[in-house]
Amino acid sequence: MINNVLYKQPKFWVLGILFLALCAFPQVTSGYQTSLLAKFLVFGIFALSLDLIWGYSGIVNFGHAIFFGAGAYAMGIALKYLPFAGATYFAVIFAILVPMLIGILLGYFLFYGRVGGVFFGVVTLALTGVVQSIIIISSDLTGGMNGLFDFAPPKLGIPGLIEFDLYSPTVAYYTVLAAAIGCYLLARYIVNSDFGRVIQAIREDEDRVEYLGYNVPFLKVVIFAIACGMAGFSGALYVPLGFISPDLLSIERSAVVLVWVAVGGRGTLIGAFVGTLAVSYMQTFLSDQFVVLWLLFIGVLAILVILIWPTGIVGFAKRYSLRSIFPFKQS
Amino acid sequence: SARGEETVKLGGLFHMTGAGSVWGPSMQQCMEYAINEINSSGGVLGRQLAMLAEDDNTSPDIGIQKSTKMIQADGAKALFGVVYSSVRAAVAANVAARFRVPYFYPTYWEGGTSCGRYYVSMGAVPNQQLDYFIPYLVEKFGPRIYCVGQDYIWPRQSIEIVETLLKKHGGELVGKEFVPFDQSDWSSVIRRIKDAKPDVFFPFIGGGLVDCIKQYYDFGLGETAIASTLMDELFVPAFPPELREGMQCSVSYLMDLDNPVNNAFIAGYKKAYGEDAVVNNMGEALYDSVHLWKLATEKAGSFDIEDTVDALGGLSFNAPQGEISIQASSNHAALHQIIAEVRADGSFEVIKDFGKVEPITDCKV
Amino acid sequence: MLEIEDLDVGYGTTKICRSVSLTVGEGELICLLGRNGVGKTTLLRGIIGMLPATKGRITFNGSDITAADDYDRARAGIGYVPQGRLVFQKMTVLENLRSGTMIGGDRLGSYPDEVFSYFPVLKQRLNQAAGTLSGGEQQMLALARVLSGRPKLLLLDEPSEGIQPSIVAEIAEILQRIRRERGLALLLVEQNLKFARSISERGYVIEKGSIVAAGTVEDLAEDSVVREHLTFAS
Amino acid sequence: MLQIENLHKRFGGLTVMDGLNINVAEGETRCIIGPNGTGKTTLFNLITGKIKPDSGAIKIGGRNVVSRRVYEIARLGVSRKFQSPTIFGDLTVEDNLIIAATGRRNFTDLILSRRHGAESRIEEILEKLEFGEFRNDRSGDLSHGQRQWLEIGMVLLNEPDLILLDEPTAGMTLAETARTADLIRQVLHGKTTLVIEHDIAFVRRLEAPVTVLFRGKVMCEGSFEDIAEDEQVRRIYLGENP
Amino acid sequence: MEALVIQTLNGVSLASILILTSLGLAVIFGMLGVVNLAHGELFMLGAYAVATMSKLGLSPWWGLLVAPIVVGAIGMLIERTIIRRLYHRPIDTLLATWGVSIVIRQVVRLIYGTGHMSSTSLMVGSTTVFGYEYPTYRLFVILVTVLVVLLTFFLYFKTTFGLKIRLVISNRSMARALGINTSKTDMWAFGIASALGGLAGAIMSPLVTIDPEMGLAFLAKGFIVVIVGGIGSLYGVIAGGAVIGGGEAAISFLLRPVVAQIIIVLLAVVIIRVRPKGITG
Ligand SMILES: Nc1ncnc2c1ncn2[C@@H]1O[C@H](COP(=O)(O)OP(=O)(O)OP(=O)(O)O)[C@@H](O)[C@H]1O
Ligand SMILES: Nc1ncnc2c1ncn2[C@@H]1O[C@H](COP(=O)(O)OP(=O)(O)OP(=O)(O)O)[C@@H](O)[C@H]1O
Ligand SMILES: [Mg+2]
Ligand SMILES: [Mg+2]
Repeated sequence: MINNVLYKQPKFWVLGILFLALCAFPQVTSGYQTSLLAKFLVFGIFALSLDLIWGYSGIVNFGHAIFFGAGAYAMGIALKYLPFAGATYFAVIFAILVPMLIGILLGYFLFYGRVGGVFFGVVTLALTGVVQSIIIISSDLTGGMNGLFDFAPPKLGIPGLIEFDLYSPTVAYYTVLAAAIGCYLLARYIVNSDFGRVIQAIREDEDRVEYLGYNVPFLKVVIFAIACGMAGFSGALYVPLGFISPDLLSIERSAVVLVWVAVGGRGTLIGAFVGTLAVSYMQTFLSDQFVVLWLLFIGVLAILVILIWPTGIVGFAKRYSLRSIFPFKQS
Repeated sequence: SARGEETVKLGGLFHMTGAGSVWGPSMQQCMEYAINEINSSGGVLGRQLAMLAEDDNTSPDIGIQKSTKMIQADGAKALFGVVYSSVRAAVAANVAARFRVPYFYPTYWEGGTSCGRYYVSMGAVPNQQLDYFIPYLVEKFGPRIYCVGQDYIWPRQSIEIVETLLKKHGGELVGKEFVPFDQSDWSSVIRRIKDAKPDVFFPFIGGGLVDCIKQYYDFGLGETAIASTLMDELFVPAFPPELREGMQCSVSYLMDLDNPVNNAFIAGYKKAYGEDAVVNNMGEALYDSVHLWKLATEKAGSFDIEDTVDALGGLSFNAPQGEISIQASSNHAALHQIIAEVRADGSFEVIKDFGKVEPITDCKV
Repeated sequence: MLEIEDLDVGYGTTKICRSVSLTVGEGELICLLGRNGVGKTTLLRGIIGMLPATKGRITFNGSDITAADDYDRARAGIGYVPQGRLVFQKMTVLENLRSGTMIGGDRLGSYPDEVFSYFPVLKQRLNQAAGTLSGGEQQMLALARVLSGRPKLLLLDEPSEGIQPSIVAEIAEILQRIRRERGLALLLVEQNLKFARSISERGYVIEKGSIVAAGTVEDLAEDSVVREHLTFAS
Repeated sequence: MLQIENLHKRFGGLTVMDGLNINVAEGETRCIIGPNGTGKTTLFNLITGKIKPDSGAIKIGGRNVVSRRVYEIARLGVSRKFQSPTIFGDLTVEDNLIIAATGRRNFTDLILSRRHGAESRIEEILEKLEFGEFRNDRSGDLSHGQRQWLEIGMVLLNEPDLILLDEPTAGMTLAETARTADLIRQVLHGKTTLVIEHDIAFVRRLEAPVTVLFRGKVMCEGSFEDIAEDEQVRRIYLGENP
Repeated sequence: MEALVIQTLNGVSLASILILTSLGLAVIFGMLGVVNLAHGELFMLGAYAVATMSKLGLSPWWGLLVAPIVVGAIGMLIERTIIRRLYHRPIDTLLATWGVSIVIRQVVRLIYGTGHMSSTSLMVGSTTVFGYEYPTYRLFVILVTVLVVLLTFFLYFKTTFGLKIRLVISNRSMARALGINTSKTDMWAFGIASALGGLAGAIMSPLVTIDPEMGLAFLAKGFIVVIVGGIGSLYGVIAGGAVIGGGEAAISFLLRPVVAQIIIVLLAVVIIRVRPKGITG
């Protein structure tokens, strides 16, 4: 029976091998490579959260980095001010709730006010600057321009019994890997649910959806809050792998996450990871090779990919019948 | 080759792209120049140095990634570079302290954060820039000073020190004001300066300085003297000649310094990178940093990083700016304070070199 | 005036119309009949050039326009009233009327006043955004828009849709009149058989993308396909 | 079921509703005709809450809905088909139907995909509309007439108590128009329905009472035959030989 | 009294700077539906044109002429090669123009180096307005803004070219079916909007830092202006510039500037919430 499934569904083989390869990665590479991949997987979760709103609900967010940054800051601040054992868990919850709350506030304000489309995007773009300014001037809490670094190191496990320091690349890597798979499955469940279906209908014509009896602003706030929470979660995971500074909320970061999703393929979920990994490794490779020119190449590449692969890598793969590899919904 | 295996690697992290890219290229050249100089005079403990250079895109994230790579994958023995404070803080905390590798930061800053055993501050902290500068300004132009800074820690601390010094020297801070980073229209700010009728306008503005000064002149404030701790060889070309002429600067190094060490340094540097090549105080600090690392390593007698770090405290070096030394208690450099005036052609006229000034900082190694 | 030989049109890789051949003579009023989804709209889009022909030839006034751009076809004198009207929603009625003046010409001019003699209601709405017009008014505007130009051939896709019965009859008269005055030729897609009959003499029946019958409208009305789908079978 | 009382609405200088009064009984099918631009679609916009009247009341099941939001009115059981077909072009035919069928459920049902037996109703509609072969097609690729049918299917699945159809047969062949009329008569039998239509054959076939709107008021009401005889209606609407 | 007059002039001058710098953005964004993240770089190129003139020893006034022409031509080139393929994919234009902005910045760095550029002042001194001294150049900027706005209005609302552009934006394929050569109008529309960006950069060059990164700051502000004013309407740009510029001048007179800036953006959000289509929408 199982054999039969495996035989008929090459997808399972490919996914299984991919999973094993990911599990084995830290064992066969250096700490640097491990933390690099962990960081990129964190970015993948961040991109996934954007795909949920951008790819599926048509909410254009040019300031998604706000939520990533808010998550990271919430994590850092919580670790700094909650000095007891097991604080990491609270910090992570905090890092999910704070961006979610910002998302709900913003969503309540704008979606209930019927602000949508590019308007919404540009408002979030403008807010990026505001949140950055707020962080910089509240330097007592956030460390201001210098960034936030004097907090207790995040630890997982059972306090007192067995603890894992997230600053260890391997621990961070497996944590992030599990989180990435969990977030992917959650997102997949959401978009495949009836809620996900309605969200996609809202993307196309929100007025029409309303005539069918759906409270459109509410549903938009819900999906937006979920995405913001997920972005915040990725921000929290980023803390042991990177550095908390106002740079996390830059417009560049908001732009680059759009690029990751677009390159991977909008509205495919898995494309968020594919795009993030592809672009990030490409960037790492190019900037190692060409210290000065790499950014120019990235610009050219971004243009070419968008012109040549309008549906992203996953869309392209779909067309060339690599269907079995990518577990996207067949429509 | 056998020789290649013996090289000792030093990592340079530069803002080659992004907001800080004004500084990256000249810093990279300075570090490269220092390494070449050391190599051609026999290297360190008989081994040649090799330079690693990476671009951080002026971002802490990439800064961490690249410096981790230089240390973990390439085996760099020390890190050098960076201007932006967020990148500095990131590299100091997440790379230097974590992987126990010395990191030399070449730029003026407020001091106090980032400190630690592996962090070597080679730039001036506020007291080094201001101790002699403020009395000089009061005496030369008058007691009334107006300060404007961007709204973050370095300007805030600097302006605080200005205020204290003014009190001590019979001056008066007639106004202070903090502005956002992306302030692009300065008309309101300038109006308030004008109303306060200061003798000296003293901005602590990084990115927006050029806009501010351009508009300052436009509003007819050209008569009031401008004092700055930021003005250097890289900044000066941004101003039209009529605006830069007469600006008062406090720095620890200038290309136009006339002493044998500097003359040799500049001559060699221009020979290597062309007549138009520019060094500013950060570049010189980076050059000094590499030499200090060499001295520490030689003093330690081995390439063991801990020994090198131990050897750093109290070392001194005869730098292009004059003799400098590392304060053992803080790993901060004692630097010269030089006051200069900008000429219309963009060169600096050195007015006074106050010699080595010890840094005052909370940092403890 | 218009000759179509062996034409294939479709969307991307899906072919909808296959080997269509038809002609519209000078001043002739031709109708195209067929049930829903058989490719009538697709064919008109192929003729105006919104969709590329993958095979075959389109000749207009003696010149081959198969490869011509859609805007050049319009400038050569083909006017198109699409199904679903497609007026310029956010622009005023006046601007919509002006937008048709490049048809059969080469510059954007002002519309001729005679369009108001066809549809007087538009005159009171000149500065209203076209998107806020009622459905029927938009349909009239779409017709008035092409009539502002100097089309030699009109492609009409279900022009009676959403228009009240009395005006449908008027439109038939207007089209007849313009044909008499200016020798306008017409290719009409229509479900309303009565309307089709009242203006056209000759027609084609299209089924699954191919022409299956041709002849006078009266004959076609007897055709089995037409009988089955375009009349009330009880 | 639906009472419209003394409804007024102006757009700038244009009076579209001028004291309109209409009463539709529970289970009744009512046909609304009237010249182009006389305010029929506007009436639907008012009932569904898309626009608010200047004055007057709209009562559905006795409740005045004038101040309610669009989705709240939809949740009261008002379902609408638009004048030009409005479907979700990027979704499949089936997804369109599912969304319509589940519009009035609460959020928990939505996220848990609990459909409460909507599947069988969807199958039923797919069969009735003969859409089985298209069920997994992108609905945006359907032809005009097919989209009209799909939207009618969506309206039917929305569990409506009051159905508003704006020109449901526009662009359909006569045979399909007839089938649509039959479909409405069968499936909607016993449901309160308002139909706007210019297709006289369809109106006749519907065998429902007809209200003629003119300049924001009811001009006359009656069976189709009565209306067709009315001199004034012929003059302003039907033309000389309908 | 003096404070009032000067502060009002400051408000007007700031508003006109904002209007001038966001006009081209508004045309591309509001009218062509393209979110042009490279607009800041077009602005930067305009400023570099003036600096290049100074460097060549020519009068910087030539820069004011050269900038719109060169930048307009570059805009047309971008349209022909990239934007043209993306009109039906508005979000992708955002990503592609992000790529373009990187490319322009890096190419400028390669050609001019990473450092700051200097430019000569175009005008110095001040003029007496209502009895008070005000910088002549700022008055010149106000004047130029008024002229450019009028010209743009005339172009878009009074000429057949403007009508064509608006038809194309409204419904591309239908406009073609009515005989309008959309590729030509697109190219010119994008070119003219780019030229506006270049001109704004040239005009602003004596007042701002000239370096490869200078466009970024103006881009974000420009978008806020366009949004607050209302997309797709040129009146909107004026209204948006007036509200944001006047508001910033007024509030920063009273409050800590950083707080003023935060308040301004939050205010913009409130305005958008209350008037989702912008002030003029
Ligand atoms: N954009 C599109 N992409 C792919 N297929 C399409 C597209 N538009 C229409 N089709 C398909 O082409 C076929 C013909 O459509 P067309 O609109 O030409 O029919 P029609 O004869 O005009 O029908 P109707 O009378 O309903 O308007 C239909 O089966 C439809 O599904
Ligand atoms: N938002 C609006 N602003 C201005 N006028 C409007 C607006 N909406 C509708 N109108 C006008 O109100 C009138 C009534 O329009 P409505 O769409 O209700 O007509 P209708 O009876 O449905 O006509 P049709 O049979 O042609 O669809 C029309 O003249 C229309 O131009
Ligand atoms: Mg059709
Ligand atoms: Mg209507």
